[in-house]
Amino acid sequence: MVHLSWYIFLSAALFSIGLYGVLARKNAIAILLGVELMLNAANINLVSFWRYGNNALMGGQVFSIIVFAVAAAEVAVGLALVIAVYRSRNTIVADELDLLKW
Amino acid sequence: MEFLSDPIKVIYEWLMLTFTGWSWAGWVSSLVINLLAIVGFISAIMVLDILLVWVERKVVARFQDRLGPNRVGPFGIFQPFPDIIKLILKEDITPEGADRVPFNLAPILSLGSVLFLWAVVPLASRIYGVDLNVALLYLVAAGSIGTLSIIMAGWASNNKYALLGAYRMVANMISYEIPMVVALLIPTVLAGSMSLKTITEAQSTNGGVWFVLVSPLGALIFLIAAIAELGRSPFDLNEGESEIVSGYHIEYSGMKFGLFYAGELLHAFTFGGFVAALFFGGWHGPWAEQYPLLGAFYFVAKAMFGYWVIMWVKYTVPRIRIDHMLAFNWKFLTPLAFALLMVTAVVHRVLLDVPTWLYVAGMFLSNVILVWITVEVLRAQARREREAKASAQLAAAD
Amino acid sequence: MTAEQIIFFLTGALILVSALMVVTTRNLVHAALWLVSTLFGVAVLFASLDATFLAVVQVVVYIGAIAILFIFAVMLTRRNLLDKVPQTNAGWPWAALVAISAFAGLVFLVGQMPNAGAQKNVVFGDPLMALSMALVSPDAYVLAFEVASIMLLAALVGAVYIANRK
Amino acid sequence: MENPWVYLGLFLIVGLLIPVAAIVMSAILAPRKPNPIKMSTYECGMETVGDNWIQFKAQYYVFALAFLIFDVETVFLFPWAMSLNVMPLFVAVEGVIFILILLAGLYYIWQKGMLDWV
Repeated sequence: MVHLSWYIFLSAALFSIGLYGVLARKNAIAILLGVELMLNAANINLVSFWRYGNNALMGGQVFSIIVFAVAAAEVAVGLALVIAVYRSRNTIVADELDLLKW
Repeated sequence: MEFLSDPIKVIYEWLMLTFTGWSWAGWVSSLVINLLAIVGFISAIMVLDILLVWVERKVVARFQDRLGPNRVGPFGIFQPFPDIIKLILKEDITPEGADRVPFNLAPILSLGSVLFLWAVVPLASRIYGVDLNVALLYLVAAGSIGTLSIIMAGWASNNKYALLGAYRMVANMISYEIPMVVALLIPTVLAGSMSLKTITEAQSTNGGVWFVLVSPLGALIFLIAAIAELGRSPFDLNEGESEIVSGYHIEYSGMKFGLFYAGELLHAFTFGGFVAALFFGGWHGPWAEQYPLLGAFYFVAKAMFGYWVIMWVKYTVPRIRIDHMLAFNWKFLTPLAFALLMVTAVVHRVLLDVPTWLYVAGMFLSNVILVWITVEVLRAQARREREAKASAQLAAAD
Repeated sequence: MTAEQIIFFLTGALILVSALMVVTTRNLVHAALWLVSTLFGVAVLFASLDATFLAVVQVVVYIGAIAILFIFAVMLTRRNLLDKVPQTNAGWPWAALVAISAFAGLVFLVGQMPNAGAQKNVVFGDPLMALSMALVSPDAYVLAFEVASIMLLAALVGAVYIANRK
Repeated sequence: MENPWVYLGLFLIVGLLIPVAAIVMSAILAPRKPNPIKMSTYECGMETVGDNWIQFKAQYYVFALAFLIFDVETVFLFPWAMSLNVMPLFVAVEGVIFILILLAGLYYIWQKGMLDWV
């Protein structure tokens, strides 16, 4: 049998990989890719808690659907920002976008 | 006549007896039988696909007042087989600078995404792959893998024209996916289920009628969106030969090109099958309940008719420009599809408990009224534009 | 090992390997394609958890829409990020340290979890129908349903406004 | 089979293996005589200039964005459409409000002229 903790470990590993991507990547689009991995880790958790808990309550699945909508909104606005920045600064390397840095 | 009433069950039980006779474990025999069934089913689809090449060539020849293939076999029906042998024996050229893994993966996913669709299609009352309760969304999901394969092909070829063709095709496919999904929502509302099997059954049992009578506009929107999704004329600007050579598969040769071509033909036939299953009663017909093989025949015949309509449109209508295509989708088809969905949902809910004839009449009438309102809006719009143009001309003349 | 465990390990390996490729590969289009592979693995995981609707929606939304949007964005901004230069910033060892310690902390916390060894319950009724009714029922999540549409509206208006500003 | 997903998984694997088999068969049987001219990128017979980077039209991105939002919307609408038969009329009205809110977004980008291909 597959225990609940296996799913949680998998999602923890996925979350950490996504965190590394967000922190280490230079390119703004690659950072958003890392955020997607982290959101998916959260989704695995929600669905496995639904499945292993009282699965007559649909909260876990409804939550994950809302997470899908949030992910879509985040990607839409995030990539639009990246493109706007690219147009004005001609770069999307996060290290070079330091206009507010002293 | 057990075999005629439920052939799958008879074959399954016979194979099960044979395998357990060889002292295999129950789950192993079940797995092997399912695997055999899948391989057999997909092989049958591929043979059908090969015959579709002949059908397509013969039909286009008739539309263009030609004879078409007529040398190999009676009516040239064996023509596709030499074609395939030629494709297999052709040298496969991978262009310099191509990204090898996506380049080779793209044609596989392209044909695969079409084959996946057949897993959920109910061929007859007791002949179907799997009764998935989210079948309609599964269709959309398989289609999105096809979209991905196109952008992979365009990007990995390292060719400007391929990339340009892929952009156009993807813009086309993702735009028309919205009205297509909304058109898929209409049978969902009417049948209260996303399973293709339940939707097909809802069109005959308990006095149900074909959904094309309940929602003719939905069927029309689905057909238009399906043609656009296929990238067939009039929406074939992804391959506009005169401008961008042949679209995203320009760098593909030999069998890889053959896979794209086979995928496109099979996709057209598959959409014919979906129009049949969603709006024209699927396998339903006289005596189809008792004899599933007859039902499968009805289904293939209806799918073939849908495929013929798609070909008819393809070889009659000229190609449209990309701005017209996108404007037609976003400014006309998408709002219309959403309006139809809202009207269908509310009218369906209100008329849920009335007799069938009243329900059908009410739904049909709501569709007619919606079409009438649309036409009036379009006429008012056209009149406004005409008057604006006339007054501009008058001003210029002064 | 049961078949269920084999499927879990294969899917888990696919997810983690592809996720590692997403964060380490230099070519951004490849990173987006590896993301597709990760998300497909997550969809298989959802199917193995009997969340049929979410498994299909995962493919429709992530592979069909979000991955395409990523690839478009990469192509739009590809000019001065050559694929050959390193794609990590100077502080990447620190990032790796943070990620590993986050993982260690999470593993420790999961170890403390009281029901870590829980077994799957029998699925109650028809989860798909229950989900549909929960999502639109006035006693359940209808507010979230409507607020989601307002959020999507805000995202559409905002994103198009930002992307098209001259 | 009791679990449809097992059948579906097998179907996906076989559905991918058949195109792979076609390519492998072709790779075994077909000749292979590469030369630089044959391998070069096809540009209507002209010499190939530059790499495949072309100016990407930002308009494609706007359509992809609108598609993403409406795609997610339809994901919410499928459960709504399924539950209509068993829920009160109020639920149908909920969905209509949901659609109208998003059509307002479509109207906005239409009025801003972002649906016009320039």
